[in-house]
Amino acid sequence: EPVKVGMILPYSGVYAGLGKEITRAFELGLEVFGDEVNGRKIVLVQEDTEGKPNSGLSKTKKLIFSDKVDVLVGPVSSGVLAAMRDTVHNSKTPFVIANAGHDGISGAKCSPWIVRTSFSNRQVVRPMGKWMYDNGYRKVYLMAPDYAAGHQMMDHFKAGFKEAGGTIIGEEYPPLQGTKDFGPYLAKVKEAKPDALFVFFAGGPAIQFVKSFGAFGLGNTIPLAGAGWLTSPLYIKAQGEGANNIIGSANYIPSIDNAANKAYQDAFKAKHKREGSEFAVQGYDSARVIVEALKAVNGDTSDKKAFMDAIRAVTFDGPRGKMRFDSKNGNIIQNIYVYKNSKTNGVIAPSVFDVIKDVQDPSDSCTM
Amino acid sequence: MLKAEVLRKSYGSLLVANDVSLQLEKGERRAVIGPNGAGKTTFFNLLTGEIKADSGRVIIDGMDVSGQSSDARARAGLGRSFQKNNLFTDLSVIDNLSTASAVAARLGKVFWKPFSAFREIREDAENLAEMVNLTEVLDTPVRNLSYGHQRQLEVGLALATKPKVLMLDEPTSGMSPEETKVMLDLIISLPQSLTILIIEHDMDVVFGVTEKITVLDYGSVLIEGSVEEVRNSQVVRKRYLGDAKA
Amino acid sequence: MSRKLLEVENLQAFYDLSHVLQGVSISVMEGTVLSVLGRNGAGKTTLLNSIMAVLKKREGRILYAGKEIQSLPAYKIASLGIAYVPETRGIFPSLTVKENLEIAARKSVGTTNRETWNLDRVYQLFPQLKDRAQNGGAQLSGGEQQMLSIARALMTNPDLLILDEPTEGLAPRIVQEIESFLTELKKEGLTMLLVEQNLSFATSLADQIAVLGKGQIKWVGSPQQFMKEMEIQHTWLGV
Amino acid sequence: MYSDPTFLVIQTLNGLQLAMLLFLLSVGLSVVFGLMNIVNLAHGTLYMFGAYFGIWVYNLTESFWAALALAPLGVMLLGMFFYEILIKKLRNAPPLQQVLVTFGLIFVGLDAVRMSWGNLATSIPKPEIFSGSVLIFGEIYPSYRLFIIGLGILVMLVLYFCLERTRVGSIIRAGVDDREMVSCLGINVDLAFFGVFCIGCYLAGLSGVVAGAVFPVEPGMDMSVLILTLIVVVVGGLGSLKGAVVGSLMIGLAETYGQVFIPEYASVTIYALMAIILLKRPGGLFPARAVQ
Amino acid sequence: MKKLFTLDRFVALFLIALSLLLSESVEYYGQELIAEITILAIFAMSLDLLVGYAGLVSLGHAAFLGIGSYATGILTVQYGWEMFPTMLISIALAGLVSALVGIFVVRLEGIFFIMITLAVSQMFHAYFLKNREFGGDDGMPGIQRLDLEAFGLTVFDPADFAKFTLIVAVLVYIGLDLLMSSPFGRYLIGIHQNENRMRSLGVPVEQYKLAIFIIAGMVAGLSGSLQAQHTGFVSPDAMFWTVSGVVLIMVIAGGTGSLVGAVVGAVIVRLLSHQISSLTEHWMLFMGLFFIAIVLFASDGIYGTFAKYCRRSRWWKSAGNSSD
Ligand SMILES: Nc1ncnc2c1ncn2[C@@H]1O[C@H](COP(=O)(O)OP(=O)(O)OP(=O)(O)O)[C@@H](O)[C@H]1O
Ligand SMILES: Nc1ncnc2c1ncn2[C@@H]1O[C@H](COP(=O)(O)OP(=O)(O)OP(=O)(O)O)[C@@H](O)[C@H]1O
Ligand SMILES: [Mg+2]
Ligand SMILES: [Mg+2]
Repeated sequence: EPVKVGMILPYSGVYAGLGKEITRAFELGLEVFGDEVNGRKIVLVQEDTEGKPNSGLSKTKKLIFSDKVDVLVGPVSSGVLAAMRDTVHNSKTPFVIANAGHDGISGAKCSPWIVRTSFSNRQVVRPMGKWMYDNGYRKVYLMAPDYAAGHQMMDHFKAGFKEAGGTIIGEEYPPLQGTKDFGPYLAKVKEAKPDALFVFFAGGPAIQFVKSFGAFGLGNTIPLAGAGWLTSPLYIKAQGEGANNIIGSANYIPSIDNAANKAYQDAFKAKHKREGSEFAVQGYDSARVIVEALKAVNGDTSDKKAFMDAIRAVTFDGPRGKMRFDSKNGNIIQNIYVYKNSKTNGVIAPSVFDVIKDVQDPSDSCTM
Repeated sequence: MLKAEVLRKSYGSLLVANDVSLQLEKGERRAVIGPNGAGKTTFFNLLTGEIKADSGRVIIDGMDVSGQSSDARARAGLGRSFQKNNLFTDLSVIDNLSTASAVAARLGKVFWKPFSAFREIREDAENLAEMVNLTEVLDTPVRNLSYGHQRQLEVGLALATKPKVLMLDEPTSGMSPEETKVMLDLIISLPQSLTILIIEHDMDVVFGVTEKITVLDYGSVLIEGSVEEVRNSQVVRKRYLGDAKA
Repeated sequence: MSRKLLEVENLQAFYDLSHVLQGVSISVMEGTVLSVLGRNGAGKTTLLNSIMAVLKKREGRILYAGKEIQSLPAYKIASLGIAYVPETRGIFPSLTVKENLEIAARKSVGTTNRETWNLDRVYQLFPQLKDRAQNGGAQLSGGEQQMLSIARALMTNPDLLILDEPTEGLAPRIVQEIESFLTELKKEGLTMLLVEQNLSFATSLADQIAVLGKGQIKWVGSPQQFMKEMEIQHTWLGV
Repeated sequence: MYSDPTFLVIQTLNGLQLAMLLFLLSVGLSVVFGLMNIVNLAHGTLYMFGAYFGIWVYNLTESFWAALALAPLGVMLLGMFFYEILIKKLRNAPPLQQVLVTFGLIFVGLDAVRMSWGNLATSIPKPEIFSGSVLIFGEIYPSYRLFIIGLGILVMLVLYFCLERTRVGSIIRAGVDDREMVSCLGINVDLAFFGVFCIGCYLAGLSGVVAGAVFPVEPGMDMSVLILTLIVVVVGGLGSLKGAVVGSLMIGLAETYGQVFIPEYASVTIYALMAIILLKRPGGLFPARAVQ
Repeated sequence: MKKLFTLDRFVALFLIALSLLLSESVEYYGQELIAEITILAIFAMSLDLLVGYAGLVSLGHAAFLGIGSYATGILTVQYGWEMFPTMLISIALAGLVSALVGIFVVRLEGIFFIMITLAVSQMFHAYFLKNREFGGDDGMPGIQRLDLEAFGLTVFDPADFAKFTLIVAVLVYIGLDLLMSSPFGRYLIGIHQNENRMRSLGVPVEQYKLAIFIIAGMVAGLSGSLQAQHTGFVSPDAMFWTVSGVVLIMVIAGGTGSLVGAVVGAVIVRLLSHQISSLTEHWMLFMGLFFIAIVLFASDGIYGTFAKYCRRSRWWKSAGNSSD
């Protein structure tokens, strides 16, 4: 009897690309680390959340109760995660979060049945506040889409930045869905003359934002910094010149220099003819976590508690460096990389600028 | 019963109702005639409230309804047919008529009892269908009716509302001579207490049903008088009747 | 030059489930007027719609100037020189009166000695339309719409004019005017197929009368004969 | 800072370019929906195909101009195909059936794009000569935005001559009122409809390429413009060029000024504006069809 | 005389019996699915009241579902209310809001009505998206279910919850069926067909439109409240316009103008998309083709076309149903 992994990810809708990216890398992970433990094959059951909380919940129920999966992997968006959480927790299903950065899950909404191999929003952004102050930026303007994650990101940055002594001189929160034009906001930023602009954008809007930023010629006057996804390798080509010189904080960039990362990137390139992204690495690592945990319990998932404990105990040196789970809240403890984009041979790509080691989610509202 | 006082309406520079006044006693039958574009239909619309008058008053049965909407005026007792067919095209003839009968019986607030349980409404509608000679096509959807039959139904709907004042806008146009005859007889046979205002271009009908005629021209009352007076009026002949039919 | 301009042979027409025309044959000689009479629902409009291919579900042969047209689409039939005044008038409410007329404007297809119809000439015929030239089509009175429909048909400079109850809703004086000008046109050689409920109008204009009843032609003859046929009038027209 | 005249000029220019972009996006819909009365919810899909065809051509030729010239034609061909096999049959169908079919097309189109081009957002590079910026009152302003404004005006003029100055506009409007009657006047109304539908598709494709250099090109871009274009069309009034222009200007400027002056309400400014306009003018500002 | 057993009621009965049977026999997830679809069906019926009967095509109906959900969430989670009064208040609140909205919007027609309802629902969506107090875009979790121990139902058992929703759906169906076959319903049909004529017969058309708008809003509120209880959470997503759009598509696909049509549409579309999306990630392609096929081959919708053939067929007629 195989071990069933329920992939609860968006395969249609705006996040479909990320859902596929994570799935691909997960499959790659199984190839690399072995898809059979003690005679039990690991098989995937994919369900499409469509990026919608309601569908996500409904499909979660299907995976848990109908397919009876041994472990869940997913989802991309925090909204879906929030909707799923109670059902997963109540049904005591081991759950490995492979992307959604919802802070609550490593805070008040934490659960013994949940670990996160990706990140929490707080974890990625907060250190960047301090880092920017330390590196000479004193007056910063903020911009992020007007939704929970956007506000969370900015709040964490603010906390880190203000603690260090910086001042925020302006904030803009354009609508999440369909901001047609960033021009008006950029004109406002320009008027305010900050030392830097710190933003959080991802996916399509990130392309649009970076292009506009370049077109308005702000690149020459105002340094742009952002949370990692701003110039994800998935999109950086489409962003053109605007992406040059951007700095950011991320839990992964492709050019991290270590053996595990090289192996990972080589394998990914061999299979998919391009670099693996920060989304992919989370899927890859999730696969590794599950395989290692299965090995630890000899492929026996009948004792869910034991299996979950094994998952929480996994630790290894992966593409992102050393990783382990925080025993307090199940969130990954990992390095946060400060990167800078630069152009070499006509190609714009990020390179590591600074590393902030072993960052934990500092939340203390989790009581397990 | 129905009183219009100095109704005025203009579209831009075009004065379509130039202080038109008219008074109908209970049971009176009056025809409104006049050249095409004289403003007859507009006058009807001003009375029923389909079009808002620029000024003037409308009084139904002693009640001033000037400021009220067309549905309020209909409830006050005005029932009308339209010159251009205005029917429930996807419903059958019987459903058209029973809908109108239900409205006449003020059943709109009844939501707990099936419509089909109101047998009297159905009977009512069947009677109406017979009156306007549509029994044969009772279950035919209106859009499949020939034009003449649709005209017959148009009159049927007006009758179904059981109005105090029945206003018919060219009821026999598009009907065959035979149907025209039936319609004429029908109108004549309506209860004497019913007040009728009718627009027609068919002089046989006009002279057949009414005693008194109002002639409109360029939005004003040209003359108002008995059948004889109007028939013999030079100006009416010149403007309206032409020479052949005198 | 008397030839059959329009010929309908054994026409069958259907609506969905019902078989409305059951073998209708008529013909109209060039330069003459054929009036079709019949009760409400007899199938007169169906006959005209079948000729114009507005109604497509039909069988039989229809010939115009000797050429079969039953398989042509409506616009091709019309462009052979046939104009149609439908009973519902077919005014385009979205267009102004002037646009309604202009959209139809076309040169005559045949070589005729008839005077060409253009805006000026139809305005002369119906001065009221000129006054309303900028009104929307839906803003006209019923009679004015009828005038517009006739005027628009004339704008196509047809050789055959098909009229479905053209006097409906018109004031007696206008009916007389139309009668006399159609008579004029007939003299100029315009052929007409006329459906009418107004018997005196129909008989005075027509060269031939056809009586349609229950989807079949019941009688054909001259107006003079028709006036005498009380029996026919009674059974099929109810008068 | 809001009183600084240069700032206001720049923002107004921003509004204007957004308005012209909206005009390009919505005018095709306005033509097909407003004039032909076909509820083409798949307008956004055609726009998306415009963008993806644009990328395809760009990748082959490395030229934005080639993409701009060819992609809309590709979209037009696609539109012709669907017109022949589907839309034609539904031209007189009840609107709800048109809704269902074109909604079906949205689904099919979306998956077709995902299968052919993947799920990841991308973008069309701007053409070389418009990739830089110009100085306006001493402020740097992206020149591609000026290109959009210019193109918008050009399309406006061309359409004005095609639709308002020729008989085509009247034929289409008449055809919607009573298609049979138009045929009975000897006019091949089907051809006119087909032609106008093609124009609508072409414009959708054109806007796809133009917008693809500004907005992200991704599956789902169709839905994000659909509502926006419907708003423009409805605010302006169905089927009139004037309506499309005025609607675009109002929505474009409202959106921009909203973002600047009342940022907290930016996500609802245009909805609120539309609601207010519709309550005052239940048929939009400049409807083509006379109210009956 | 109309028969008691119209085709609609016959099919409705069949569907209910089938679901009851299934709710016993299928496993956990199937039961969850039954509840989910039943709630959706209630919502679809409420939309059909507007679309199919009154001719008011709304693209913002999910707003009232959302209001029902949020009211249920807020009152029970944040104010600790009992579920039963909460449900009543949720329905009333949805009704109240639809009355306030309806007063303004029922004057509009066609696409303009579509767009203004869309605008209204998007504004509600934006409000809940921004409002941190109610969870913003993460939504609000922790909503409980109505306690039905007194009736011998354990609501946490999905089979029992499915039964509960089925019972509610049956009651809603009976109520709405009665409503629509009443003179009131006939007025609505008349208004849908020809509003002007109705007016000139003496019917205050706007009032009737408003009435049905409110009733539809209340039923949507009820389905929202049930949905909140079923999923245990509510998020602004529930009132995004696409939710209204998808249900509208379901109603059209099923066949507008009969309550059963709406239900059939909801059931089939939901089941199909569920099934296909488990099989392939390109489920949208198949759903799209399915919608197109419906219009081409069953232009009155799935149920509408089925009903048409049934009514024409001999056995139905021979059963004495000449016209219903
Ligand atoms: N909405 C409008 N805008 C402008 N003019 C209008 C409008 N409605 C009607 N008219 C004009 O007002 C005049 C009166 O129209 P009305 O329909 O009352 O005439 P009528 O006497 O009923 O004529 P008919 O006997 O032909 O039916 C007509 O000349 C018509 O063109
Ligand atoms: N669209 C339709 N679908 C089904 N039946 C129709 C349709 N149109 C007409 N009919 C039927 O066909 C028959 C002939 O109708 P038609 O309109 O040709 O009559 P007509 O002679 O023109 O009558 P009228 O004098 O009333 O205009 C009628 O019985 C009518 O009910
Ligand atoms: Mg009139
Ligand atoms: Mg006829």
